[in-house]
Amino acid sequence: MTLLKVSGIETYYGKIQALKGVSLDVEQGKIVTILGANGAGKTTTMKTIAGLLKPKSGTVEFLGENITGLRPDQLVKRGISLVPEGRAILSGMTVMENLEMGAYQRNDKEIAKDLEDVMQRFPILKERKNQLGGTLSGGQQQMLAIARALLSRPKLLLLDEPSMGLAPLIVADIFKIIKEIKDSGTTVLVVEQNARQALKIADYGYVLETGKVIVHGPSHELLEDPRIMEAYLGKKSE
Amino acid sequence: MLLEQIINGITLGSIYAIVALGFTLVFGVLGIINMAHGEIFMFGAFIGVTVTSTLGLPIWMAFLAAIAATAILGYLLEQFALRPLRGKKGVSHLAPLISTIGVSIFLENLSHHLFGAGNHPFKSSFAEIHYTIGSITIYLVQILIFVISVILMIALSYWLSKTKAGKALRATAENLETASILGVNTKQIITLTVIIASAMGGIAGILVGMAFNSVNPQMGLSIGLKGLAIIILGGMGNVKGAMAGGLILGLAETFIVAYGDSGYRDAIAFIAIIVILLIRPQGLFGKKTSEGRP
Amino acid sequence: SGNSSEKAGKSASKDGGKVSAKFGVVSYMSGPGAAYGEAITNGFKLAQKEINEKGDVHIELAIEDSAGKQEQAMSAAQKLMSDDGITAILGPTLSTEMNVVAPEADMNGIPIMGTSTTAEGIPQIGDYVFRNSLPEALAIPAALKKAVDKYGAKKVAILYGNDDVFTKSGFDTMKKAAEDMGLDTLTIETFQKGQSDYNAQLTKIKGLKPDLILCSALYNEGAVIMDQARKIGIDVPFVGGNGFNSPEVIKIAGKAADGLIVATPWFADKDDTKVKDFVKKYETEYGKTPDQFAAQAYDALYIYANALKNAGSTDRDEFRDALAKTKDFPGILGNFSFDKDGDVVMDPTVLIIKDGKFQQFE
Amino acid sequence: MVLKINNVSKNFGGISALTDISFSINKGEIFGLIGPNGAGKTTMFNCITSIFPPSSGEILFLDENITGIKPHKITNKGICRTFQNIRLFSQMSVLENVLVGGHSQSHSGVFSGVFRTKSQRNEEEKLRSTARELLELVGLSEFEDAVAENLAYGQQRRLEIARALASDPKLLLLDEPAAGMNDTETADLYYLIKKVQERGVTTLLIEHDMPLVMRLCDRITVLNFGKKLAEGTPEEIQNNQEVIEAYLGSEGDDDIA
Amino acid sequence: MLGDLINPYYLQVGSFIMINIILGLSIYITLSSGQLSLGSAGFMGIGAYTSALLTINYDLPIIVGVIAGALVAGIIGILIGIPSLRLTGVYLAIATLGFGEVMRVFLVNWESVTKGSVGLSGIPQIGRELLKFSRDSGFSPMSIGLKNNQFVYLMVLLILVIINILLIWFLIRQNKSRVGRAFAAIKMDEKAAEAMGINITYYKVLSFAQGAILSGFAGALFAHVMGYISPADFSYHRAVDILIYAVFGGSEVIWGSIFGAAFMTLLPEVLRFISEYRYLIYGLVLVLMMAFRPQGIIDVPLLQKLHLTKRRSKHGSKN
Ligand SMILES: Nc1ncnc2c1ncn2[C@@H]1O[C@H](COP(=O)(O)OP(=O)(O)OP(=O)(O)O)[C@@H](O)[C@H]1O
Ligand SMILES: Nc1ncnc2c1ncn2[C@@H]1O[C@H](COP(=O)(O)OP(=O)(O)OP(=O)(O)O)[C@@H](O)[C@H]1O
Ligand SMILES: [Mg+2]
Ligand SMILES: [Mg+2]
Repeated sequence: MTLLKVSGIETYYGKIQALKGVSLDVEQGKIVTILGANGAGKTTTMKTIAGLLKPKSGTVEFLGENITGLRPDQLVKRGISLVPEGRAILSGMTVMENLEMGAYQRNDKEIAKDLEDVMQRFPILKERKNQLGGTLSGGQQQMLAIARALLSRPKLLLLDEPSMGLAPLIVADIFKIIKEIKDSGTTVLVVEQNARQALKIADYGYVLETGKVIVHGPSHELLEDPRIMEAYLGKKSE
Repeated sequence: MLLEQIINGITLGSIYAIVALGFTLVFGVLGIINMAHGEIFMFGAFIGVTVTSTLGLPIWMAFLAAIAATAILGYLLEQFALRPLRGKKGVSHLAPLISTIGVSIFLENLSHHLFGAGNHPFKSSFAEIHYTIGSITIYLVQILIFVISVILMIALSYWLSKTKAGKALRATAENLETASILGVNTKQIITLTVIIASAMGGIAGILVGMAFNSVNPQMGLSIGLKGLAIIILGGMGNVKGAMAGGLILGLAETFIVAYGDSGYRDAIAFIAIIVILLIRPQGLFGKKTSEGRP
Repeated sequence: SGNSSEKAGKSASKDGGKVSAKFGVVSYMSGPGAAYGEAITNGFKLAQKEINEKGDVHIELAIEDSAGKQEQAMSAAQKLMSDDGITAILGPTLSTEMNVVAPEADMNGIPIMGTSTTAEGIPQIGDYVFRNSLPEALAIPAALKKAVDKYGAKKVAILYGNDDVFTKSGFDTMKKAAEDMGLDTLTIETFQKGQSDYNAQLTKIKGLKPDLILCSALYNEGAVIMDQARKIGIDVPFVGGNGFNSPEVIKIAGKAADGLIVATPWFADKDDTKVKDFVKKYETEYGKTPDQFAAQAYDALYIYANALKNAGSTDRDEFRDALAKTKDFPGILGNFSFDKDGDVVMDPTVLIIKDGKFQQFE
Repeated sequence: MVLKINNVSKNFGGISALTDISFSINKGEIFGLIGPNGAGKTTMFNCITSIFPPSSGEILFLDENITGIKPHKITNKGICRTFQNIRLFSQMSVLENVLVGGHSQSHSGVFSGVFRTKSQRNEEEKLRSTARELLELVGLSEFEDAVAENLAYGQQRRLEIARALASDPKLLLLDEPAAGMNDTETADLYYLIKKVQERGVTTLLIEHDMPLVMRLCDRITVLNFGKKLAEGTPEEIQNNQEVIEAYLGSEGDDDIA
Repeated sequence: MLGDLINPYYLQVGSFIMINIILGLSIYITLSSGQLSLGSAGFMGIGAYTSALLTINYDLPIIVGVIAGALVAGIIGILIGIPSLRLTGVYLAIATLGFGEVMRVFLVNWESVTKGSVGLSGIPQIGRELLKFSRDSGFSPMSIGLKNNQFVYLMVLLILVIINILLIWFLIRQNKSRVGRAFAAIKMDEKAAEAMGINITYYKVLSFAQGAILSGFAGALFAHVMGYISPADFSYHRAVDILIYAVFGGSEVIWGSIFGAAFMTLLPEVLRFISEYRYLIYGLVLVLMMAFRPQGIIDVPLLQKLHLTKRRSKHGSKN
């Protein structure tokens, strides 16, 4: 089943067109990755899906419902959660409060358990739960951002460069976690610079260039496509 | 005399504190100094006068009417003077300052046209209730003012630090976009905050009208300026700070009159903030900003 | 001193011996003190209507707002002065504004008369500068003297607004008068514009137990001060200046206003047909009891009209000379004359508020 | 010896971000500072550039004690940095950013600036030509007039490097310059840092991109929980069991080539 | 005849515009290093009183008084500026507003020198002094067909226009120089500026003091144009008016403050015909303008459209 269907979205920053008709499908229960060079429009795509930007044309459908132009908080309610580029930690609030804000729209009884779970996953957060978010190190903030998004129990998790600024060990961890998230039933759309790693865990991939999808396909195909390896993934080893 | 002066100081200080709480709330959530807050407060006072003196209705009706009217004003303020500026690219932080100044000028002149210039007496039998102990006269209104200010302070600080809505408000204050992707309906939160702050201004307006028996279109300015001084004194966006700052200022003003030179009464607020800020730039209760995380 | 080589008022017409002139008015009509400007322009308009109906002379008024600010008053006056059709100016409202405008008018040879400017030294600015408002230097000592005589007061406390020219110069006069009379001044307290809480000052004064309180305040603040004073149990009489004299005091302070003593040229309940007539007309026209600002403005325009008739011309210099000669002009304020500077010569009446009414203080 | 860190510690309230760290950097070296997230790397940069002073210990630059002096003085002495979370002058043009970087290399004041004295014009001319040369070096020549905040992420990072170089530093501090770059761009970055080295600039590099670090650095210090874990050449570090456990992860992961 | 064309009213308003432009510039220059100071009214008062007292009590020429006024304001600006460095944003704004209020209260209370709220009158007026001077040297305005007040205000306006041109030239040049870049860098990111070797203490105090000097200078000119000053001239309202000049006109560019000062001085004059309602409308205008053009009337794109500024490509990467 298609969980998310993006059709021909065009998004502008003022007069500058950043997306020139991007279409993509995300199947339920899959990991889909978006690749592309700096400035290709990956972040813009994510923000448009999450409701932070409004496309000039094109539609975004979620579970068959047209959600184009809805506010971010309305999308959270429907089950879409974004980990934005640059983390967006609430720096004046404690780690715990940041996490609680992740569960803002929930009213169920399992919040406490989920809190415990994510802190299990990222022990440093537990250790620092009363520290102000803004004083965490870069990588710690990245973990907090992911943990916070998970707390909304999303159907679709949007991750914009989750491995940025993380230590190698943690990067490997993050990809493991993304897989686990998928296995627990959450669909994931992930933007990554770390293309090879991303394609390895993803089911499907899209490659963006200057605001357009130029190639897409199952990730194992993309991994083997020499052109793509060359142009977007860098040479394997120099 | 000393006791009487202390009562005077606490009354004045509690009023300042309530006004400052309104400032703090809006500043806390929007990072905006709402320069129209004083005028909203003035409007509340005028509604009180109209309901009690002109229409001759009981005092509780005046409170309800003033709260309703100032809440509506707060809504309109948000809708027309703040919302259009939000989220626009390249909007300097000065724009809301100016647009709220615009609102304050507008409201001051409007109330002048609606209610007339000059002082309006606040005629309410409630304001006359007083107790005499020896040579000291204490009015029920004075006690009421103090109690209300304490209640508001406690309620607000609980609301902000413990409730979900309060946390959402702080998240919104910090970063609108982040709050929204966490599921906070930021528009609603902001509107709500401005409305609550304004209604608090309305309450303060009535209390001042009763306590001092004087309501005029200009009263917003001087109390507004004091309110500003207090939120700086107590620490921006800090509820307890606003309360403490208000009381300190009220007592300081009273004592400079009682034992010093009343000519400097208006300056004392600002001399105090200048001194405090030099010693503690973040205000008395403000948190020190984190040691730079570049 | 003025430049007499400039001939103004050429454009004004003389139809059939009847002089028709245009006077400029600068008044405080928006902002905090707009109430004063309102009363003043009401007074002018009422007088204008009557004068034109009577038909000896015809008067047009060009009214400009000053918002109580010097620059605006100056711009307004400049606008009026550069209109050659304007013979003379009335206003501005505040002494601060007059201090800026008067030298300019004097230099341009345009007669100007204040109707509410009571500070020291204004008519002395130049030959073309006049006023018909009773200066505090006349009013306050008169009121104080009567009060002291009546109550045998020895100790007084003074309370005044120190950030306003009007109340400050009133205070200077008060202090001097108290010294001249050998009174013991217990304390001098100040308040500032926009203040609504006077309890701290009043509590202090209460503790000193004065026989009289001298209060230089505008009626708006003054009324609130009296109200708060009575509330904390101060029951001694108040002596106020010119600005304190208004029926609004009773409206605002109610019972608390009892015991206010002021000297004024204006007494609304005076047993005088002209006064009664004026009060009635004013009340029907504007729905308010006139205060002294309205009365002074009303008289001022009559004085101008009289001078215009005597000058028989709209020439600014001729008008000035005629104006300066005004003597024993019977207005609602009493018999009015200018001294050599263009200042008021007149005896004030002393009033006291009793049972919620202004009454003559014997 | 360009930089010598002697027993530096830094505490934030109860958290000790750095504990008794010492290392030193030789002239012309590219020196790596690596370690897990929160190990204290950025904190070390902040101490060196005096964003805040260390709680104890001292920092010597060219044998001079620079501990705790004003940040701008540090730059004037020849240390300049980039920021982990990009901090460009976002409203300025690309060229202007680099010109500001050259602040410490110029001296004109209010009056020479207003009256455009000869020396001021010469100085300005020189600043501009240096700035253009640096933009050329980092490959941003064509964006000279673009507003900095409109650059893509990777370009912004390179602009930060050009801006820092404009102060003609003897020691350049780079905080995760490759973050957010793809492999191709990272490769470009490699050559850029090498070119900087050829100009005689010593570099202290924080980076999580291990292939880059291992290829670039002459020597590496590893921090963990604010303590020094190891120091050595890239080979030594790669084979250090403690470092592998704390930071690098197991060999089996073929993505760390 | 020349005289018929020159209306002193317009000249007068023109002179106020010129003085207000200087005040607008004083905010602009402090803002250009990222500091929002509302102390302009206070510094203006210092300049005005210094110059007025010197010229009244010591018979100094106006020009000496004006320069002294500007300098004293500048010195106090430095004294206030240094401790204020620790404050940012609204804290600074309110503390400086407070400074202005304290100044005013001080002027009210220091009666022996300032005459308190009664104010100083009899301050030598630039135009009238010039008139005296030209008469003494045998020149009569009538000979070129001007009435006295026309001559006086024409002279005042001319002098002010020349002063303004010089000031604007100075500030534009400064903006384009190393100092201007340092201001801009501090405004955008203080920490990064410091890391680039900019002595932020020096430059912030410099721009604060420049603002104070300009305000003091404007205040001194104001005193000698009005001939009378009182503490009420330098109150909160003045501080707000000055802030409005800069923000309404556009605080990012120098032309913004200039335009704002001119427009905001003219607005109440133009609205004279609706006298009682004009401040109501003034308030509305502020709200509406901020809603539609929050960056102020004049901004960089507008200047580019008018070809007053070098066009820069809006966009970094090539799409
Ligand atoms: N706020 C903005 N204003 C103007 N242009 C922008 C803005 N944000 C992004 N752009 C432009 O839109 C295009 C797409 O940017 P986007 O951030 O989506 O790229 P990206 O693929 O996420 O790149 P990166 O890998 O660097 O994060 C780029 O050309 C960028 O310069
Ligand atoms: N101002 C501060 N207040 C409290 N703790 C702080 C502060 N700054 C840093 N820390 C803590 O100090 C530790 C070191 O942080 P630092 O930023 O130096 O890490 P880092 O090595 O740069 O990590 P990363 O690779 O994730 O950027 C972290 O645990 C962080 O939470
Ligand atoms: Mg991106
Ligand atoms: Mg770091």
